[in-house]
Amino acid sequence: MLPFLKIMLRNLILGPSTDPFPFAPAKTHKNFRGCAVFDPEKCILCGICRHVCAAGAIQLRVSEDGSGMQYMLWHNSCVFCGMCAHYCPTGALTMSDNWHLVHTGAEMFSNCISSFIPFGECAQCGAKIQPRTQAIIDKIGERSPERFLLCPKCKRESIVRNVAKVNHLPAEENP
Amino acid sequence: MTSTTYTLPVGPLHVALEEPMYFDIQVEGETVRSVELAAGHVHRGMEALAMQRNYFQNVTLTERVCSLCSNSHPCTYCMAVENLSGILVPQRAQYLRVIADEVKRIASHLFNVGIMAHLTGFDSLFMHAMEIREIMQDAKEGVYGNRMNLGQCIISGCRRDIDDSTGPFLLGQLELLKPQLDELYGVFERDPLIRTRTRGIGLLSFEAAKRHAVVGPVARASGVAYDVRRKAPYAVYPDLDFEVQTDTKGDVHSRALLRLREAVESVKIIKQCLRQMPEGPINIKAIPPIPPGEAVARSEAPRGELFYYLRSDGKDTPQRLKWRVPTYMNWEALQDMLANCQVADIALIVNSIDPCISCTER
Amino acid sequence: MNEQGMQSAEKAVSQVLGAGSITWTSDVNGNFFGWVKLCDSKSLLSIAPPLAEIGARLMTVTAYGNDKFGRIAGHGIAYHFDLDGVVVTVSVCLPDSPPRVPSITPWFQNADWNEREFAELYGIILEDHPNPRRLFLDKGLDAAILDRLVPLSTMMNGASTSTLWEKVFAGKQLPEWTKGENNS
Amino acid sequence: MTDILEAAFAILIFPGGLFALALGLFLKGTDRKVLARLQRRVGPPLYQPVLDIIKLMTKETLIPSTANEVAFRLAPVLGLTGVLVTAAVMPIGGVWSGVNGLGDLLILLYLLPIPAMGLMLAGGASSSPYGALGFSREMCLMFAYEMPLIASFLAVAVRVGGATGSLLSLPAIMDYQFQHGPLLFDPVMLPAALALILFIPGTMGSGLFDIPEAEPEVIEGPLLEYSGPLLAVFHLMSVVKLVVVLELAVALLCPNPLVAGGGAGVLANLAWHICKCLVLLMVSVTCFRAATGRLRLDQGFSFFVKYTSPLALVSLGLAFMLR
Amino acid sequence: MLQFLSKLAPRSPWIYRINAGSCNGCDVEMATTALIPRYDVERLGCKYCGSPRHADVVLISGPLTLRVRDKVLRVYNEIPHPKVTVAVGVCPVSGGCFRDGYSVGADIDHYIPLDVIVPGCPPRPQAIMEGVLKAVEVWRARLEEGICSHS
Repeated sequence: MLPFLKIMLRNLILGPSTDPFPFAPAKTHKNFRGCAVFDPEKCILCGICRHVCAAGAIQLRVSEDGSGMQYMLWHNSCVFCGMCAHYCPTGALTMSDNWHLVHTGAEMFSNCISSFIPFGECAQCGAKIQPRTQAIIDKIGERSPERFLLCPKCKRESIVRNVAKVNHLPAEENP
Repeated sequence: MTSTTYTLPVGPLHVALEEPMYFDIQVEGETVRSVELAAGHVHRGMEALAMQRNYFQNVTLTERVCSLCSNSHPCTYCMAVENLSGILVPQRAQYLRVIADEVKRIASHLFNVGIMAHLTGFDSLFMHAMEIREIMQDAKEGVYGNRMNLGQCIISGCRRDIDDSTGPFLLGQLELLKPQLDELYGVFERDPLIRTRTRGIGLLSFEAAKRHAVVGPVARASGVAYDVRRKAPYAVYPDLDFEVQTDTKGDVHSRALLRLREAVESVKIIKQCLRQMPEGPINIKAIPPIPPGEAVARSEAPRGELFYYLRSDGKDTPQRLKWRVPTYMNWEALQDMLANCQVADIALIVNSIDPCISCTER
Repeated sequence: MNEQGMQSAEKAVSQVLGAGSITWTSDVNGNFFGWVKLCDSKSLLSIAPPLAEIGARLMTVTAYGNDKFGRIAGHGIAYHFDLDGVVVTVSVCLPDSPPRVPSITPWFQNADWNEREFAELYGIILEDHPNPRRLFLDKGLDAAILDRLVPLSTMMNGASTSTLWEKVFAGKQLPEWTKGENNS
Repeated sequence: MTDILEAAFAILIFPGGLFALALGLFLKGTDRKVLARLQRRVGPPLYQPVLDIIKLMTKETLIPSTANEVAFRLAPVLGLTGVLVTAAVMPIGGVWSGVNGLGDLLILLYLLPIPAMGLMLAGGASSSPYGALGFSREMCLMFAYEMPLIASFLAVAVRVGGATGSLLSLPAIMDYQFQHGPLLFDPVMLPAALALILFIPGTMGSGLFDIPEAEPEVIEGPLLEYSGPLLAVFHLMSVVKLVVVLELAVALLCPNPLVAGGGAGVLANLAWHICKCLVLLMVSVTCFRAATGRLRLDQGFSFFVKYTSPLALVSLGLAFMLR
Repeated sequence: MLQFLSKLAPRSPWIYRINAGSCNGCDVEMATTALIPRYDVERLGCKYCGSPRHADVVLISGPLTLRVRDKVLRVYNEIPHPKVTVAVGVCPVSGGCFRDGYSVGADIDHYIPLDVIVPGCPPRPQAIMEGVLKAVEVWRARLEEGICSHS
């Protein structure tokens, strides 16, 4: 008649199912989407993270002297969707499993990732290009590492030179 | 109005209501004479926001329309974008989307029936139902990384694959869930208190259901066998075997039981998906630009039919993105259901349409 | 699978507007979508009754500006109907200003909310609506908010975003240049 | 003079006053703990009700601007005083035989509704529609649960009085049971005992009968507008009321002491008495609450009219026939 | 004595939820945290209360929409002192996804001082519990300060 009585009795026998947290650490699955983690070594300042961020949690500002960019991710605006990490081409942004983000109201605005990313320099002419740290070269520049370190202009010139060389060789051999 | 009639304001911040909504109820003794619904407390202007955000950002934005059906929204939005631009979603991604949808459906339905128990004051049963829901919450956290907003859908596919570690984990959670779900159904079906409190109240006849064009479990409990998954199939639903649940009583009790039966069907669907899922990519890397034009997409969210209309002018933000959520249709039918009920039943009846105000008001 | 819905829609629409006035598209799962264009809002009154008669269910109504930045005048309203699994969208253009549209609540009771919503969001005038009050918008907000607001917010950053970000940058003791407007 | 001192002692220290408060808080703590166990929870520490009271004492008292301030402040005080007086006349088998001349069932009939009246006054004074709704619900339910109470009182009185007529004095009822065994085991009185056990959740507003203070419906009804120390007084009132109704049921059904005589026996008897209260609490409040939800007002009302009252009347009729 | 009381009082934090236009996510998680056996906040002395006048710790979620603002402020003022505010989710702090919507106020801090912030979208129940524990710390500190200033 009372189907719930059975469950109640079972509850009494089985004992509490309460997690020990907060007296013991809580179980966190490795897939958990916690706060974003930023590796400045891998960032190429492409801005795709900012482009896909619906919450406007990411800002990039060029420094006055043009030597780099200030990268900011404000955790109190981030909605933990992980789109930035999904679209980041170099894996500079990842979602950690850290959810211990509780803080007091006084720290409201300081709860952020702040990092200065210097621009890279063209190996030939020294013009400012996207950052070229070793981590980035290893990740996306391995096809032609030398050319990867050039600015678009020098890169173009180098390609043209190569093409010219290729075209030129047979011409010299057949006078 | 007689002198015994007085106005009882319910809400907007009322404990029985999960969300801010407002009724002015004319009460005579304990009987409701008329109900005036006032809406707009959760209106965040999301359609205007959607017109300012680009197509990528809108995936996340639509997910935040409502966290109880937070997979249906981005999924239907992506379907609209894909319909417009002709992107073909890989087969595996279609399966993954269905799995995410059904996982959310189970959790959402369990939450609703749990709240129903809570509203009858049966807190032990509420806790029991919510404990069962925790199995699904754990599954969501383990597979997708968040307990509410899965972040699974993107334009052209899905983000997280179900691999050798998460697949068996999900299956294990389902095995854990199934017997408990069946037992819970028995409790809700037979418990005398639940029956006394919920049978015969909040009645919606077949005709009234047609007239108000209600959707989802509310419609199905009144005998309108409309399920988008069958009527206008999307993703891989045509390849899946499941039954559309219907009932004819159209009261609060039958709606709750119908939701539990649907949850059981969902378990079945997920298991089939895990079995049948083909290998392959889960999304397409290169997305073509979205052409100008218009497209619609529909899906069956936990609360009923969800509809998206997208209009593009070829820029990277939509010209117009409009969505119609199930509660939007069911809400007006409350006028019929609440007529002449008791004050004690208001919350129960409102809860029986599984209202999602944040969906409705956007 | 939804042949019947298609046929009855085709019949009802061509009865009023003549043959060929409905165009069809379909998705990968073979679901069909019908599209009807009306150039006069009055013809809505002639197409609503036959649709109601064949048991169409009004799903929702979408109003939109012909251009979201308001560079081109005029509005459109799309009425989305469901016929046993087939979606038929009837679009109406409203070129005149102020835009006016007749209410279809006599045939579709659930049009009530939809119509009130577009009336408040776009300032479209409703004719013969039984209950033309505001639906969602707070009294403090102007009517036709979507018409006015979108052009304003074409600047990517709204007011509250910049204030909040200034506070975030201020808290970090960064060099002076970071505190300017977003300049990347 | 000694009479007055004795009465003062009874009201302020034992068995009313401090003792009742302490026992009530202990019972409340146990109730919450056991309820938690039935719901697979750990539950709060046993002394949590004490902490709650201390916390409420440190809080601000807000008085709604529309409320009648005098009545608003008076209501909890009235309720607590009334219930403490009631607790003072409760006899404890083998420990305390009650204040002379006060332990009468008729007087109890007047004293028992005082806490409910306090709540009603509170609901009326706070001038909120929910308070008013709670007020009317409390009143309606009170009529319903007082009926079986009166009927079972009469049944007990007739049974105890036997051929000599009816006896309404609590000490006399206890004496009868000391000689003839507890009424709980008297087959004639079994229906009335059941009615009395069902009366407890009714008057305490728990389980099926959590109607006047139903949280999702009327947001704790009369208590909605109370905060701080005044709310604490209401909480104290409700724990003492719990003690009173449990002790009353124990006195009517099974007051027999564990051991006879004084000295250390008194302490043993006191412990025995507390055990009986606990068992009754578990049955009629805790488990009842864990296994059920709340009825609608009309359903709650008809529950008492249809089931509880007839039970008590059956006993009354049987007692009449058998005397 | 007062010192002693201020140690004991925060061991009974009663919780009240305010939904200031949230998307349900945080709200559902708050209900889950507050009411179900797995997290059982009652063992920490918490009780979930229906009336703001009984509350000590207020959990706020949502970006504070225009329509709900006055009502939220009214309810907030009905909570007796000392009270501690916890923002659950990022919406009350920054508006999250909804920032810059025409009917969203975003900076709740402007109207209601936020004492503790629990970032997340929505935060998991354990994080909400951490937030409540942090709020209890804030409350205790406040009680001790208040008592010091009285004497």
